[in-house]
Amino acid sequence: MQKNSMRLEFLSKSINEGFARVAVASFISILDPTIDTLADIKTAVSEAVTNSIIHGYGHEDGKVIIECTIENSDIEIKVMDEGNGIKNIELAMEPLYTSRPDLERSGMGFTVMETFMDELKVESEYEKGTCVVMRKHIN
Amino acid sequence: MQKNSMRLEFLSKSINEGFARVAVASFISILDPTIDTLADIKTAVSEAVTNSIIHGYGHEDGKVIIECTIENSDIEIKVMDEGNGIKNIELAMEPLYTSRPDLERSGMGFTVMETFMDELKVESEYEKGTCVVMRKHIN
Amino acid sequence: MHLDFYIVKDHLVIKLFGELDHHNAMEVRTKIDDKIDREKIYKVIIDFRDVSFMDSSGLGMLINRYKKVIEHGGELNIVNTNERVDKIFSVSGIYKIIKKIDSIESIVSNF
Amino acid sequence: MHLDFYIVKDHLVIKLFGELDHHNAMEVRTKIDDKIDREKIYKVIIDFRDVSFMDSSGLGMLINRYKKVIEHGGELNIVNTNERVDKIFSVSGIYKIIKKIDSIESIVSNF
Ligand SMILES: Nc1ncnc2c1ncn2[C@@H]1O[C@H](COP(=O)(O)OP(=O)(O)O)[C@@H](O)[C@H]1O
Ligand SMILES: Nc1ncnc2c1ncn2[C@@H]1O[C@H](COP(=O)(O)OP(=O)(O)O)[C@@H](O)[C@H]1O
Repeated sequence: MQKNSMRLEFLSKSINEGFARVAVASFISILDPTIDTLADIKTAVSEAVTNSIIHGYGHEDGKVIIECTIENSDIEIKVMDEGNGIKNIELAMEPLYTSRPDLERSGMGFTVMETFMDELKVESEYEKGTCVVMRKHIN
Repeated sequence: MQKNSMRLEFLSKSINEGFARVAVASFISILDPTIDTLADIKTAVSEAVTNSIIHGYGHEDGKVIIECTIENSDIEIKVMDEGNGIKNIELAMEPLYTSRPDLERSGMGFTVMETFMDELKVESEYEKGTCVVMRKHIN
Repeated sequence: MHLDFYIVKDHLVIKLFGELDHHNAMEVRTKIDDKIDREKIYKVIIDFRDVSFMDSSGLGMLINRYKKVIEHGGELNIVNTNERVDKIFSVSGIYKIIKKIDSIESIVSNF
Repeated sequence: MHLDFYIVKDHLVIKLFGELDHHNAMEVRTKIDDKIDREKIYKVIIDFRDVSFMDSSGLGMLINRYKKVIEHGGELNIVNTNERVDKIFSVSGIYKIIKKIDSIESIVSNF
């Protein structure tokens, strides 16, 4: 598979979480991943998109951006927002840490992304926004 | 359904035609259209995206852009490219007219879009690009 | 998200249908709490057989229902989790506090 | 796109599986032409039962296969089109030149 890429922007409404998963899954299905790999990636994307919607923007309307690149058998997915940003990334990435227990968050989002993908990188600037980069190799 | 919108950009590779259809279908499925309406829209999107890939860019690599907006029960889909553009839009829209019979095109793309959607508008500037706007009301 | 409720012996069984993400978890939370409060049954079994997708929002929803029933001296069990749901539950360590039972019948026949 | 070929009496039956868009039509075209040239059978039936999607690229592919077999004194029939495929065929007026038959058996029993 030669290089292929797509970019998706959508409003930070929770109803779009399912759409985001399906769009990414459909794009990467070009690589013919196993059902399990596809499900791993859908879950990780769901976590990152949900975070942008809840933590990035909260009650404000904003744009969530997904960039997805395929090269050979490698997938890179970036999920970005221009929302609140994260003050302390290290703390945020700790399992069970959540700033929003009131919303019944479990604090396991980043842990799921880390477990289900090969690589996770989180870049964030407070009050500027967040960019989550995830990579996975398809066998 | 309040207003919702998404924007999708992808490389003008024919392998992305299926992905584009699925992404739009997944986005508008929020409105719970019938299977038939969904299929009509997928077909129209497929026509417009294929045109951007074949006629807009040909052998060059370019970006195809889809913007989709939902408001109440109305769907607007724009399919855009920054490719060759259309010299004579009226001629292009005639049933059975194709500039590429060598590629086994049928010349029925615009006719299908017109038949399957409620509204079709084609804007194009020669050597600048093309924008196809389609609208459909969901019952 | 669609939910089925039914009562088996002194347990409220809740069957979930569809994708349990953040969008749906908010709705599921309200529906379950309403039902528990109305029926005043705090022994709850959640059936995951028809959950086709779940992310960590499902965990949060579950942990908070667990807390709710425990406060009333009840219990929360889960059943029929598929491989995908199991994977998330295992990563989270939730099985340390919430029990997965073999079948709905198994818990009922314990009486 | 997957294709099945088989021969019934003096007809080459071609069954298509999947989505017949521009991307796949290019591949289908090559596969069909290769087969026709190799078998030298110009009476062709295309079976659409398992075509789950088709746009106007399918029309173009079909018209050009029609032209090819006609040049050799052959014929092209189509069979088992679903409602969706029918809709596109009807819009295009293709049924004026290409015949839709009721079943593969029907044409074979005409002999
Ligand atoms: N896109 C984001 N914008 C701002 N803050 C974020 C973002 N993503 C994560 N965070 C912060 O990191 C914390 C941990 O995230 P996560 O592990 O996904 O758990 P949860 O979403 O359950 O809180 C969140 O509670 C939030 O404070
Ligand atoms: N995006 C586009 N860019 C440039 N030319 C286009 C575009 N879309 C359509 N055209 C022109 O309009 C003609 C008719 O289009 P259409 O009805 O879809 O038939 P077909 O794709 O089968 O040729 C094309 O042959 C082409 O010349």
